[in-house]
Amino acid sequence: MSAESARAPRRLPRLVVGGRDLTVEAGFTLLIVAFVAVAATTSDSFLTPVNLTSLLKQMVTVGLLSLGMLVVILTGGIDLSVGSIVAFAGIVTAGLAADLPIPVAMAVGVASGIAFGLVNGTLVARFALAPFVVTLASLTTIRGLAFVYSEVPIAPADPAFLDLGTAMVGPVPLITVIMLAVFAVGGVFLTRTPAGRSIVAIGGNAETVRLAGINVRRHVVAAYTISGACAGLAGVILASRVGIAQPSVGVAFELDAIAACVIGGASLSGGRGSVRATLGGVAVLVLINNLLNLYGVQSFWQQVLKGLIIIAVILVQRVNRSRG
Amino acid sequence: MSAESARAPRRLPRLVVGGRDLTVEAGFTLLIVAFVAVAATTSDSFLTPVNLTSLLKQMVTVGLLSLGMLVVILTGGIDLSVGSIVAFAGIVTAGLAADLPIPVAMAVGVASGIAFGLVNGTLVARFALAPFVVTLASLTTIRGLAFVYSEVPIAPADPAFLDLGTAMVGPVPLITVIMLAVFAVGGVFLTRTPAGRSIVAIGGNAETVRLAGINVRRHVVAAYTISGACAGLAGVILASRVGIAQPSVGVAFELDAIAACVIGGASLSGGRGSVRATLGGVAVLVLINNLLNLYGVQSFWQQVLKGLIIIAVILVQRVNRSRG
Amino acid sequence: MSRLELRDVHKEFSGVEVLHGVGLRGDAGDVIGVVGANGAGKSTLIKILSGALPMSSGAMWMDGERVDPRSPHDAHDLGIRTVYQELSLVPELSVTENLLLGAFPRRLGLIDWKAADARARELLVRVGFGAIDPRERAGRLSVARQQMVEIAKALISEPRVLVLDEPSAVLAGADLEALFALIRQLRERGVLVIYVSHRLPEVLQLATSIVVMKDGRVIETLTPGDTGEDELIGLMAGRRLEQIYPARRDGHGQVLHRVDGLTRPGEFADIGFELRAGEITGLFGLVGSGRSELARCVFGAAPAVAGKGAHRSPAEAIEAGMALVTEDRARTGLVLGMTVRDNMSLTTWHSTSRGPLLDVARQRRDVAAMVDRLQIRPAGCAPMPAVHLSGGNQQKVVLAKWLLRDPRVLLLDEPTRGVDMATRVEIYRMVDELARQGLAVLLISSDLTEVIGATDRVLVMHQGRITGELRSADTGEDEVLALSMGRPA
Amino acid sequence: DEPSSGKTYTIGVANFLLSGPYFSGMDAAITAQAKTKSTGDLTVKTISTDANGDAAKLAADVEDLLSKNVDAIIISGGPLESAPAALNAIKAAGKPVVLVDRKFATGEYTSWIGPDNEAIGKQDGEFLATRLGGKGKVAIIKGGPADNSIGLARTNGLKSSLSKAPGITVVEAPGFGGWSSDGALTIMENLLATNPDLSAVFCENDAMCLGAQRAVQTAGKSAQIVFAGVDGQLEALQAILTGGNYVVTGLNSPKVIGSLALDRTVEILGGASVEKDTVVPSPQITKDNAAQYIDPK
Ligand SMILES: Nc1ncnc2c1ncn2[C@@H]1O[C@H](COP(=O)(O)OP(=O)(O)OP(=O)(O)O)[C@@H](O)[C@H]1O
Ligand SMILES: Nc1ncnc2c1ncn2[C@@H]1O[C@H](COP(=O)(O)OP(=O)(O)OP(=O)(O)O)[C@@H](O)[C@H]1O
Ligand SMILES: [Mg+2]
Ligand SMILES: [Mg+2]
Repeated sequence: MSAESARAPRRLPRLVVGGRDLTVEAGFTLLIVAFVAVAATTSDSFLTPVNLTSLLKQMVTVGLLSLGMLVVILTGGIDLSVGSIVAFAGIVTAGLAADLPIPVAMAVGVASGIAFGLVNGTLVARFALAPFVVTLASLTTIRGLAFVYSEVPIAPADPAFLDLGTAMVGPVPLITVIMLAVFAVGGVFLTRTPAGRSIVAIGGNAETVRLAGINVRRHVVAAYTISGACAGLAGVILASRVGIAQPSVGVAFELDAIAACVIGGASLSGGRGSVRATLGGVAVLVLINNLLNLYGVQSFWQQVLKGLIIIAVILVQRVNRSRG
Repeated sequence: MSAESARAPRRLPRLVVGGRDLTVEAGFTLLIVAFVAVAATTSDSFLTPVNLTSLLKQMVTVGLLSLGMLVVILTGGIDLSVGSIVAFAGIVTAGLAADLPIPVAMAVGVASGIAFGLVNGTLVARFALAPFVVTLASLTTIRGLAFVYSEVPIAPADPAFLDLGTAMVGPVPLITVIMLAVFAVGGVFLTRTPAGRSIVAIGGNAETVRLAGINVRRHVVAAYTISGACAGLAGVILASRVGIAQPSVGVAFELDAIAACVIGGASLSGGRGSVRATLGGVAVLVLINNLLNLYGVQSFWQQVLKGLIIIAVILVQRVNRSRG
Repeated sequence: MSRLELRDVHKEFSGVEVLHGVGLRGDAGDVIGVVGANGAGKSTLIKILSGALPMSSGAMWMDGERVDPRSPHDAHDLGIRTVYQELSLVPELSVTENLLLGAFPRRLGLIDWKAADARARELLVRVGFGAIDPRERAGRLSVARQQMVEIAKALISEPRVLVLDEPSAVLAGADLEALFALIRQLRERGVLVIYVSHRLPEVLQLATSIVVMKDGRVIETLTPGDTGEDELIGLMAGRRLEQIYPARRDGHGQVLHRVDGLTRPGEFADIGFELRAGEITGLFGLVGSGRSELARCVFGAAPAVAGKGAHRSPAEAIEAGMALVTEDRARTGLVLGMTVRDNMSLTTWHSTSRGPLLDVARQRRDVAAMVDRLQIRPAGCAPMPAVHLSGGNQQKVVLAKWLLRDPRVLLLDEPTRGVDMATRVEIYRMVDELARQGLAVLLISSDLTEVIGATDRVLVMHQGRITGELRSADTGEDEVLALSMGRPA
Repeated sequence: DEPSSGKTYTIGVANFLLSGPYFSGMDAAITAQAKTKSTGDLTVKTISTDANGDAAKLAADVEDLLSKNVDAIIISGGPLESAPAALNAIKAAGKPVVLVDRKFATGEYTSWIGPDNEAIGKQDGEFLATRLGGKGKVAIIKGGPADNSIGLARTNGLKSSLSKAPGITVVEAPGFGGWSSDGALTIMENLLATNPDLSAVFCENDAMCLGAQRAVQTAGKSAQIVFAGVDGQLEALQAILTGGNYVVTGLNSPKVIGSLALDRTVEILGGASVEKDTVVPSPQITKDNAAQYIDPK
């Protein structure tokens, strides 16, 4: 970040519509359109219903995690524990599904995410601990708890457990609809509610916000709780989609979520980030994976290329952003 | 972080010796002494030469990575790619050891780390990209390259390959001596050289440093290069110590390295961090693992406890720090 | 052959031109005063000549040679040193390091800290700021002290051109005198000094020529002997200002806030005063006398240890109708990355929302009205990030944020710092109007004239204690200054 | 320090990585077998360590066990290919070492007990070739970096038997399933897009097959595609038993291997001369015999 501020500003045209600066969003739209155009013309399999449906599904987990992560990142924090929460929520849901009605079991799964988020947030806000270490520690602890709950994967016998993950709303998977709804709510929350604006402002300058009489701690706790809730929901959805919950799932999920936010222009020092652009970041990440697979790039080279493409994408995005 | 600044400052006594504020360092010494005292009195195996030697060895990898990480963190950046560099440097060294003299192969391993660091630094500084995403991308790419170099682990036939990892300097393993030497040099670099001070200052306020006529970019590049070099060295040492280099080694090593820095009081927004306290952070992390093993805590409960202990440690450290 | 000459400098940001062909020239030993309303382009011009910003077009000469400083480093090599308007020390580092960054004395390749501290101390003494401990962390110094360090930093090696952007805004008393003495010394040694300030008497006293800027152009170049404050203000504002300070108010109403025995060891002790409806109370003191801490404490932003009259939290203070305009707008007044609109409505988000949602329409209306009422420039600034506003306009945004809360007790800590004369008059008029509507106002200021002129009553602090209370109408600058130095009036 | 007249063996169990049902099952089986073995005047104790995936720590754990003066060491090397430093230390201490599951590529050991991964792959391949009637398209989902050589062995085995059926084509999924159900689910979804005409899928372990099976079911192609896995994970056995499209797996039981390894170690300590390498048979599990492998828990 440091070096960013050290650059002289560039002067490039910006896209401003109705007083809103949409340059970054427009850049994303272009980028994604370009991706899709290339994919559609070079691969027969890309524009098939099967592939499009699976793309929509693949966005769900990383999408939900990214939205929660964005809220935390906006406060200037970070939540590394989301992958472990995915595992815990999933395994608990699958475990309880044997004894409880499935919706109740799922609610408990999401609630466990909320509880972990609350703990993370409290440690960060009330005890003023560094978010990176707090959530790194809870990453470890929650992963351990998932294994303590069940060392082995759990596959609920009731086929209704799969419903959430397989249902369709017209041509769109239900879970994708859920994710988009969460993004819509998240967008309204961050741009149109006092709490959401406060969270953004806290990341910009917490002291100014505190002096404006806003309870900084409570908002920070709320941010981590939202992230925990999103991770819990992602865990429940993932377990339902796969039909089996593993305590080992979700390792390094947090990195993809953070990457989606940053590709979407969020600043890790807080105060800057957009819900729409984050969704764009999620789409870009999922598209990269999809394309590498469609082209049949061999696995290790996939990793090599994935890294290089991400760099290329953020280079393109930076040009957009620096038109400031 | 945000919430940290929102707290009213506390005024607690500080330990100042010869104009230097040693409160944090003293807190660490106390913490480590407490750990050791508890361990020595409750476990017969702790104070055995074998255990102490292996403790000293276990500090080496995370220690080297932490020092490099600290330099990067001081600039306000982060280096997630160190674990992948460990893998790449190790596998290349082991691969080349078949054809080249072992010291030359090892030098090439370290040099590969330097090269990756240079690329990371250039992308961050010259193209003003977010360090998190740049190094996340290079984490992926470098890991892929390690596998492209060799899909399977390589164990050099020449037993001299193990020498570096097994040699002793009196009662202390050579690799520990190397690590301590690197810390000593790092300490002098950061506190006593213009380049080191510039790196610290850049993390505090890059614009000011730029306005002071200092080449910010060059120093940022240097910081990532140092981190790459440390990771390369760690990879070579690890391969020699284990006798075999795996392309899959080092996953999540970056998290431990960052944790060591932050436990040592470094601020992820840059400008604040101490070499000695980072060494303390490394010692704490290694001690936690060692103790949980000595007490025979079951492995998943180990994870649960490890996270909780880390939180406890940073709570204690925060009390120290907030005496500001 | 002049020491420095700029010709036809243009500068645009994001396609908007803010400098429209500015020229500037000065000889060795000159002190060029640069004055102009907020947003006139003074800081932008200065950043260009010190290499911090590239010009869009134009040319620059030094001692007859064409130069083109593309970075601060280039400018340093040319002997141009600059003290910027916004404080920019590295808070984590010591004063010594901040001063010598990039020029440490070395022994065997390593920094020689002993020599460095000695050199820093010597430098501070030489420039008249010997009271500052070079080993202190810069972030722990008061704003005024930090400003002094900034000035010292520019003098680490003898410059050919020294640029000072509002150096005096946070200085008072002896510190100000030290600065003036320094500038005179530099002049005698043949340094060209460019001095940007809103404090016109200072400019008139120091400058050998005065450049008046308006809307990105130089509209006049004057000689101090031939002009006066009124003329300058008239040129800057484009109109005559009848009267700087409003008439005093009388018939003060009930006590709206009472402080009694308030103490925080090390900062201030046994503070007692009353703020009454319709009255403006001034609070004067020298750097570090504890005024800012006192105000923060009353507002609940920092804890008190003993005494009555301090709120427990800012939220409680605001609920009780109190507002605090802090002295450091960048660090505690604004969220710089957010829009002007967001910044202004920060205090009213929660109170004006409709259901769970913000009342965006009302927010837009309120903000537009405030931009209009306080004449914030540029007029279309509402969707701009606050960081893009000039310093004075940023200050107005902070003020607007609190006015939108309709406070009853207004604490103003250096509210006119960096604000141009016309706007100051505007602020005085507004504060006066607010007082007449029944508000109680505490005006903390380091500007002696202002603290007497704009208030009804002046409290004077010295080393954390109130050493005197004077009726503004019956007192003079000497008396206030004496009390602030711990001498009986 | 044992007062009884009998013998006591203390056996160190050095685990490379415990988090994973296969490896924790192995460790549990060894410990359980030690209890069973302790009868009359023989006491067998075990001390387990977990290197948590850190090869260097495995070496340290082994040194630690040696310092506790264990009589022998069992190494559950997991995805590790070799551990020269650990083996050197054991050799220097003159203690026997038994490897389970993973036969290290280098270094000296006393005995190894584990599966023949290539044979399991072959077995699956033969079954699929028959099942598909010698024609069709078979996809392979690989686990990935963390345990690449085991996967390679399984895949190579599969390919070697499929290559004998000229009507069968093989596609390797380009990405890795990461040995997990969720990872393989995504890989399978992508495969379905590029290869809609698949007739079978082989996964390098059962966990991945379970995820892939889910993707195929969701896509409505369960009737078209059959699955072959490796391991004998409970859920896979249950799926095979139902007679659906999960048709075969090869047993790779940590329980069997673990208890055999403990037995072997005790034999070695008793002075017996033993076979150096023992391949534990991996029976093919299909609908017909799945019931007998489902553990009544
Ligand atoms: N980075 C930027 N991007 C866009 N506009 C800018 C930027 N920096 C300055 N401006 C605009 O340029 C104009 C001149 O600003 P400048 O800071 O030079 O004024 P100034 O004369 O120093 O005012 P003040 O007395 O308030 O400090 C203002 O309209 C300001 O909003
Ligand atoms: N962050 C800080 N840490 C430590 N001491 C501080 C800090 N800020 C201010 N002080 C000290 O507290 C005392 C009171 O400072 P305060 O800022 O309240 O004074 P002031 O009269 O408002 O002066 P100024 O003109 O500098 O604002 C001074 O001695 C000052 O040096
Ligand atoms: Mg200015
Ligand atoms: Mg003050």
